[in-house]
Amino acid sequence: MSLLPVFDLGLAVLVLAVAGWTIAARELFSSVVGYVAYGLLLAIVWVRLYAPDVALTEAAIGSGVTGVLLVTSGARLRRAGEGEAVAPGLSQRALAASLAVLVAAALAAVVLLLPEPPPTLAPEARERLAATGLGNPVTAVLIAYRSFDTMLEKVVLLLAVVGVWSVAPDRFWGGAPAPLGRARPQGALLFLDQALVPLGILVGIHIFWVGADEPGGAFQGGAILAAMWMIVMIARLTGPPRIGARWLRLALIAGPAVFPAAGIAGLGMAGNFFAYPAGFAKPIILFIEAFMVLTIAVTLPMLVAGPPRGSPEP
Amino acid sequence: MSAATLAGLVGAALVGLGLYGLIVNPQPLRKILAFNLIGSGVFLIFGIVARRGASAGFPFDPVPQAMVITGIVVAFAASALGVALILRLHEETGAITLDLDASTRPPGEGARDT
Amino acid sequence: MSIALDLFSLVAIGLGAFFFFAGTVGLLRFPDSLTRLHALTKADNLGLGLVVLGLLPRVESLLDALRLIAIWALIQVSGASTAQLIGRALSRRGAAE
Amino acid sequence: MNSVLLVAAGFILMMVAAGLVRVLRGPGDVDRMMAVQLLGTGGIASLLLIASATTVAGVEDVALGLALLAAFASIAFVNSAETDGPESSEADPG
Repeated sequence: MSLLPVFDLGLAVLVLAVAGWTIAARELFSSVVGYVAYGLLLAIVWVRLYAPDVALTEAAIGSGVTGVLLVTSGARLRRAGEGEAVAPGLSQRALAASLAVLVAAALAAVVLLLPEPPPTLAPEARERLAATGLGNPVTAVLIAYRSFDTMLEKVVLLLAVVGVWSVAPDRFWGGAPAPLGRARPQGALLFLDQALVPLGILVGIHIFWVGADEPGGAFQGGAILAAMWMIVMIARLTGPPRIGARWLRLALIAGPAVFPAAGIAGLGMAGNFFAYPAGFAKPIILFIEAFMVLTIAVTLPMLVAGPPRGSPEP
Repeated sequence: MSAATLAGLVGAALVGLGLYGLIVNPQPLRKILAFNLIGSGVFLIFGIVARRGASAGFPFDPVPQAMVITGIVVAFAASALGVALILRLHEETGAITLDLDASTRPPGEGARDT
Repeated sequence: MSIALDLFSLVAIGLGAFFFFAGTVGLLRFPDSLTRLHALTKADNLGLGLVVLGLLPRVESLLDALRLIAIWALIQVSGASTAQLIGRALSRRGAAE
Repeated sequence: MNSVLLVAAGFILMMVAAGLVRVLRGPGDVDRMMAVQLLGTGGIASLLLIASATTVAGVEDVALGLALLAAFASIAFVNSAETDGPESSEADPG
């Protein structure tokens, strides 16, 4: 196994080189291309850190959906006309570089001086894992041990959607965001949609479902479903929905609403907010997660689609 | 040097690179991209804390890993909000930079919504 | 038996790696975008296909084998379609010039 | 056998990463995109090899997700690289 360090070193150099490209590239587009490559490499790094759950999230959200967000908005900006932005002068660059080096060096020192033996919560997580009925400790942390964090994170997503919508001019309120794709999609794109999307939906649900016991879970499954919906929108098989649509509003609040409801139910049934009654933990967790999947699958594409651009009349 | 330490150093370097890009790149979308680089560097450092915390039969400490997953989603939400604000700013003023003194192109068709 | 299977794996994975090599060389050395696209699709389909083939004898369950094949099939479908899309984009750009 | 798999994984990854030189050289956005697509496929191949050589559970699912999303990024790129074509459209506001 002495080959692994060589592999790791090569990977590290690659990640840094590609990250440098995304900063140094002249145009937004080639920079974003670099960022997508960077996300792919980072997913491999996460696998090397024994974090397949994070690798999946990074691949789906960090690289995939963020890349699409930037490239779509970059195209919208470009369509509206180029303008010149003035780059800072040499002295400012030097100052920024020295600040960056300082921060990086401080962080590197922290990394090298991390306490030994390392503090860990893994034994605690292991101890109570049986009570949750789950096999994947990361899912257990997300939905059971630190469920409050995850609930508030769903609220953050909701707030972000409200924030994105609220920058629209008043007269568009309730209308639909601009379509993501071109007016007449090519045949190959339609074929790809028909072949890929059904399979993608299956894979998304599969990753959500196995997330209870193996790497995967609501975030990753939801992000894959979100990507599938975005592919459908890019092929213009369907447009972004009107933001006033009732089903959309319900889907957006499903996750953040079911979560505290389960918490309060725990108060009644097990005597504590977010306590899950013994023996029923796993079904309740999967129930909450199912709504989380729905909310993530709907929220991410709406965030990419942006504020409403059409008239509110259906 | 272990794989975890190496990844941590990469994370530190990524934060530095991202910080430089955030300050130096004049285009706001590039700033958002640089901000995401900083984020992923911080996540990597979380990741090595998780990897070092391997015990009790797990090859990692699940708590920092779960935080990273939450963090990636929140970082995306923040990016999306930032992008929406930039596009709106461009529509309103025709500017593609946040620098008010910088010479910008006169408002074009993007200003039609005002 | 296991030696034969290992040998099979080795040969298939080695061939797959060779096609990735060929794809990269093509991407770097070929003179224009359409020929580079040609090199790329070979790496996509044959390279990954052979690696998957080489890994098949090593899987532990039928489900894992199916998952490997599904990965390859996905790349086949998406590789072929995006090659078509890229080719169209290139020819339209060529026509515009 | 495992070390052979690792060598193969490293070789493939380094190969497709060398292809990233195309990202530097361009000349067109489409060429850059192709390099990233090659990286995606090569990354999946080397992930599968690493998964087989080391014991990290669930890496196959990561590869499966990457395989789905490989097309996703390319589609978005072609879509937006092409928007200035004759068929470019925008929902007409108002």
